[in-house]
Amino acid sequence: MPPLPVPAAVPLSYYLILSAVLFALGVAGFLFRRSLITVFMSIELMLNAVNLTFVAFSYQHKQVDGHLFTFFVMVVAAAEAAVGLAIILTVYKNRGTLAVDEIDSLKL
Amino acid sequence: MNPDLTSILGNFYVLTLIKLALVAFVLLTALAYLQWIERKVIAHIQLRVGPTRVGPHGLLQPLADTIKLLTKEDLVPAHVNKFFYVLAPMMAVFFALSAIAVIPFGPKINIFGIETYMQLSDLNIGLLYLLALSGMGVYGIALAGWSSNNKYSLIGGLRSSAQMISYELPLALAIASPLLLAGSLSLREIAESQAGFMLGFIPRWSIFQMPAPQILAFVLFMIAGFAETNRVPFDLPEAENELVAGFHTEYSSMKFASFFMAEYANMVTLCSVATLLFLGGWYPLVPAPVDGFIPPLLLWAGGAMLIFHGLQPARKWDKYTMPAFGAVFLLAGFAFLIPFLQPVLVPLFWFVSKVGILLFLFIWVRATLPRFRYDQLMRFAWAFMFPVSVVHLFATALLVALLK
Amino acid sequence: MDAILFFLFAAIAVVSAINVVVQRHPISSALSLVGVMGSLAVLYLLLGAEFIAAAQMIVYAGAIMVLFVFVIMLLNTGAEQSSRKGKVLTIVAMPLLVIFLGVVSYIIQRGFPDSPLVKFGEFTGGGPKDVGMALFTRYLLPFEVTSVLILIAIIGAVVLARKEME
Amino acid sequence: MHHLWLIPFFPLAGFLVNGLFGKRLSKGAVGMVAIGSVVLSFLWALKALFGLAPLETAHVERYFTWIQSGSLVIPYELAVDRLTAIMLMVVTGIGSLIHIYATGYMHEEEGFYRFFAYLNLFMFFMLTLVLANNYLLLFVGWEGVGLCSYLLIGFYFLKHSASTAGNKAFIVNRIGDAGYSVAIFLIFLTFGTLDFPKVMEAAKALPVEASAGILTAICLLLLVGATGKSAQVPLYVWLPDAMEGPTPVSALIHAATMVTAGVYMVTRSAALFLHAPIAMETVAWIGLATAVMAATIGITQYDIKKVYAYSTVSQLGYMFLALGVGAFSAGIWHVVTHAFFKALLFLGAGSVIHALHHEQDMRHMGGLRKKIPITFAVLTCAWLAISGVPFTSGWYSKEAILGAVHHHSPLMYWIGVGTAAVTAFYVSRSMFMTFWGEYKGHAHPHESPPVMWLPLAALAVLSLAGGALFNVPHILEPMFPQGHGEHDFMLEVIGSGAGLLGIALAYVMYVANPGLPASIASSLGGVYRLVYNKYYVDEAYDAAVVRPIVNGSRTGLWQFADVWLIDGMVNGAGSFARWLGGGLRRLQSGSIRAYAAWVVAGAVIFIIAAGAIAGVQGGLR
Repeated sequence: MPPLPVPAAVPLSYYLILSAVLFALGVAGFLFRRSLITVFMSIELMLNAVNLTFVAFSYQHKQVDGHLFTFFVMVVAAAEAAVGLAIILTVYKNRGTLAVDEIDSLKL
Repeated sequence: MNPDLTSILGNFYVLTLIKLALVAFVLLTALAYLQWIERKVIAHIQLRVGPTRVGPHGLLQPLADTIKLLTKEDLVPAHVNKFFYVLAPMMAVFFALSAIAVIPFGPKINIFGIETYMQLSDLNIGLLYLLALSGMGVYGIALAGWSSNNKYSLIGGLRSSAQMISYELPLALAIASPLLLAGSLSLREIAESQAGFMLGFIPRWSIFQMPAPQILAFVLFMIAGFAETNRVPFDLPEAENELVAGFHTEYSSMKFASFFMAEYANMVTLCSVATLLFLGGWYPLVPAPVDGFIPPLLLWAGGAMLIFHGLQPARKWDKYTMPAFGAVFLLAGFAFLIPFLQPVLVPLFWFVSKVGILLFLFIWVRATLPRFRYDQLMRFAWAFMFPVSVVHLFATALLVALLK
Repeated sequence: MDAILFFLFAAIAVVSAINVVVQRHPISSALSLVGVMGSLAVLYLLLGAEFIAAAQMIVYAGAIMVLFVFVIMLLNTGAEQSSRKGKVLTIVAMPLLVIFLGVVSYIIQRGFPDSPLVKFGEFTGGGPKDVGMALFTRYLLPFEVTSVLILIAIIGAVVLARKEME
Repeated sequence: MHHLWLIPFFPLAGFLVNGLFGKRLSKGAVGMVAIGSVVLSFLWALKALFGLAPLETAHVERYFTWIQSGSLVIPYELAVDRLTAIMLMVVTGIGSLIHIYATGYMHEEEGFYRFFAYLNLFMFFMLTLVLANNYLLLFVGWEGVGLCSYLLIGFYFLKHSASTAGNKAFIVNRIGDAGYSVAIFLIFLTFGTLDFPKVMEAAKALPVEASAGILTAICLLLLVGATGKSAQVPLYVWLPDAMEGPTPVSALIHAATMVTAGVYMVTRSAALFLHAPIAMETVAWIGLATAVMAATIGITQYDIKKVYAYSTVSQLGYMFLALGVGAFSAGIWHVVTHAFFKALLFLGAGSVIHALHHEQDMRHMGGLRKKIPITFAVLTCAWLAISGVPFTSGWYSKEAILGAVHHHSPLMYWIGVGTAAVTAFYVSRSMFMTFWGEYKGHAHPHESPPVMWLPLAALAVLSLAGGALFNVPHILEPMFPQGHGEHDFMLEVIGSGAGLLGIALAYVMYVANPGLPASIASSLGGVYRLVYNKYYVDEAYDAAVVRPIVNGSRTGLWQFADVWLIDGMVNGAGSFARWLGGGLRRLQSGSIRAYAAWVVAGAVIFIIAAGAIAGVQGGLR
């Protein structure tokens, strides 16, 4: 086979940087989006980014522990999704909107 | 054989591509003919004859249908969300066909000096892969329903996603019990764990295997499987009398066909998984010397019957077509006696016949059972299927832990 | 091969993630997020995390995101409208995020100057068996605690979502 | 095992029953429970003692480790030796009699069940005190009896004087307790243990301290505790006021048992005191001063219970005198006999008061000899005993003390003899004022019911014969050998003569010539007023201690420390928080995105800081 123009393998730090990029995008989504449900999805995106670092470190240390943390994050995310979506449904039922800047009665 | 050719064919990528082409061709053809078989079987159950016009006994009907669907005008309604409207059938068919990649059809074989498995890819986590794909399959239907921008479609899509999420739980739990017996997630290893016979004549299939026969799990799996594939009696998402055609109301031509392809591919996958998990995969029903003679005997019997019918033609063409098919059957029967084909064909025969019986069950149920009401469907999932499968899993785990 | 796969799926992940942020319609964001998760699952496979990859697809993409799509479809709120406040926030926060990214990348580069090359198949301790062994021995208590957490979440969701009893 | 724990357990159970359910029980049931628990305790103690006889060495029962902290290990241990045995008999025996008496005396009172619950609780703590095998468990009992004393003095808590008397007793006792607790610390520091046997063993190994040393310090501090509990100079002032409590309480707690706890404790620590002569001398002088002071005050009082209260103080002084001169067994003998006759005096006085419908002033009594003959008869026994008429119980113990004192110091002996005469005089005075002459009151006296006079009769027998029956020094011979056992006949004649002289003088002044006391009082003038007003001790304390504390608290603590400093700080904190919150609440916009933006900003700052540090370290590397 002819040699490829890209290296055969990438260092682990690339995975970490990818994770940072995804995390930053999650933060951006959280900050810039108005729809509560999208904000919630941005949180999931951040969680996914963190999971990637766990798995990457697990690879570096050749231990399975990182996978377990990821597993637990998934479980928590599932629980969070169940409750969070139920809350979103209730909020929408009571207020008729999902725009975060209109749901601001928790002040003063 | 030329050693160069062997080495080229033995290359992982080349070999996989060949297998892929073979499987894809067989599978797609099988899907098309499954439709024909379904129509024929239902027709006969309902005392009709089904398609007869295109080809002898309507045998070319699938081809005609395919041509019709491909050449029909591809209508896209104005009010749909175009991107997702196009994406949805693609997703459905993509995930349905991807599933076949991990299904093994037979044991390790040796053709022309090349050793390979009769399987596209043997994953350690084959079953999890299948579960993941079945979970992803929801998107196709849900998106189709939503992007059509039509209330019937939307309700169909919602119903289907709720139904599939609900029945995925008992499905996964029913899968888990035979896993405890096999101790692996690889479909090939699961099938191999069921080789052999108990007491010399009872096959060690999961549904018979001591210490925990999985008959109940098999029943649960099949019920959940009916719901997962949106088949009668769980075909609420496409209940004609309530929702027109459900999530694919707005689809036509090849996009419409894609959903059907996905449905039949899912059925095939499901029956294959059921076979592999519970019915011993490609392992025969009877012990060693007898198992090789059953397929040719059956084929010869079929061929003889066809020739017999050809001699007493009921219709005009029967006196030509029937003996022709009879001859094919007789020849196929002889193929099983060729030594170097035997190790390939005999397991394949057992696998295909088991899958075929299960597929027939699907069609049979469709022809005979009425449809559930939606609330009954959900209650059935959560109040019956789920607890029963949990209890069954516990019982199996207990038996395995105590007796194995 | 590993590098090609990494760059391919990293690109898909980043593009999908950007899509999550910029798409107006929640369902587009949700589908993009599924894309991110799918490509992450492939990256997990590259890192030898077979079980986590499957779980990522089953739990995240196959269950959680279906739930999101389900809720989005149920509410059918339509595309969101932008607001002036949101624009201000974008202008303020965007440079912050860029700085954040730059610094983090710098730290990662400085902190892992000789990080190992990722080769598929080099680490095989992430199969279902390994994860299961660790889960039911060393991590048994957290595992049981998460089951309690899920129970609580179920009850919470039921209480929140049920119809008001008159 | 003789299950010593049962002895204090029975009263505790009685307390729990009466305290928790007493309100719903009938008075008869409450009385039965109270008496029953104490009698059971008495019987069990008797059984244990018979089982343990002859009890040459201490019998210790260890139940569990109570406190364990570093090298401090304190077990829950109960122990019985001969000293404890005597105290046990006195406490449970007299306790039983007084409980029986109290059911009659308190029959008409409000809070009948409460009274007996407290009384049972007192029994529990007193028995714990007596049975304890270490200083800390003794302290538990010590504090517990103090608490019960407080509760019972203030039993009529609606009466202002009663509740203030309770407070006074409690506060004054605190001073003594402070001394006692410091003593415990010092003991632990010095010996590394608080168990009596180990401490005594270790103390015996130390040399006798000619000048003040650590043992002297410990003993003096123990003495401070004892002066509080046993009402010695200068902390005796609470006991006369404690007479606000019901009379059975005065008899049981403030005459027979609790106040002797100090004597018991000092005796228990005898080994320490014997190695600290300075402390011993101090004990003797304090006892003597108390005896004299209280006896002289007793002459002038008119309230019958006050007279006996000062008498108690005076007699306790006698006991301390005995301890101070090293006659521990004589002191304990006096504890026993005093318990008999003083309990009888109080109960008899209670009977009189009961008969006269709560009249306590002797000037409104008189001529009761015929009206309440049984009470008169039993009180006469007590009178003879306390006056030291030969062969009564008081005579034995008093002669034993005076003999030992004479051996120690003739000066102390003569003061003691004088005090004995004064004692006989004022008791006789109270008897003559009450039972002789004309009845000056308005009520219609009536004899007490048998449930009251039967215990009195029992005590009367003990008062007369108790000294001869229970030869305490002989019983305690193994613990406190009597170095100078010879009876000096001359001393006995002088002692007995002093008592008879006092009685005769009283007869002359209050029966034969009733006008004489007033003229003597007026001729003495200032001195009489001084004594009548109890040497103005309460007033002096008030001016020297109470007032400065009250004023200091008012101005210093209340107006400065509390109002200005603490309130200022609290209010300042409050208004500062309000000011800060007023500013910060602008951040609380309710917008989730704003919050998130703050979090992100914080994270970015943090990351930049981390990056800077990493950069610096990387640069250094």
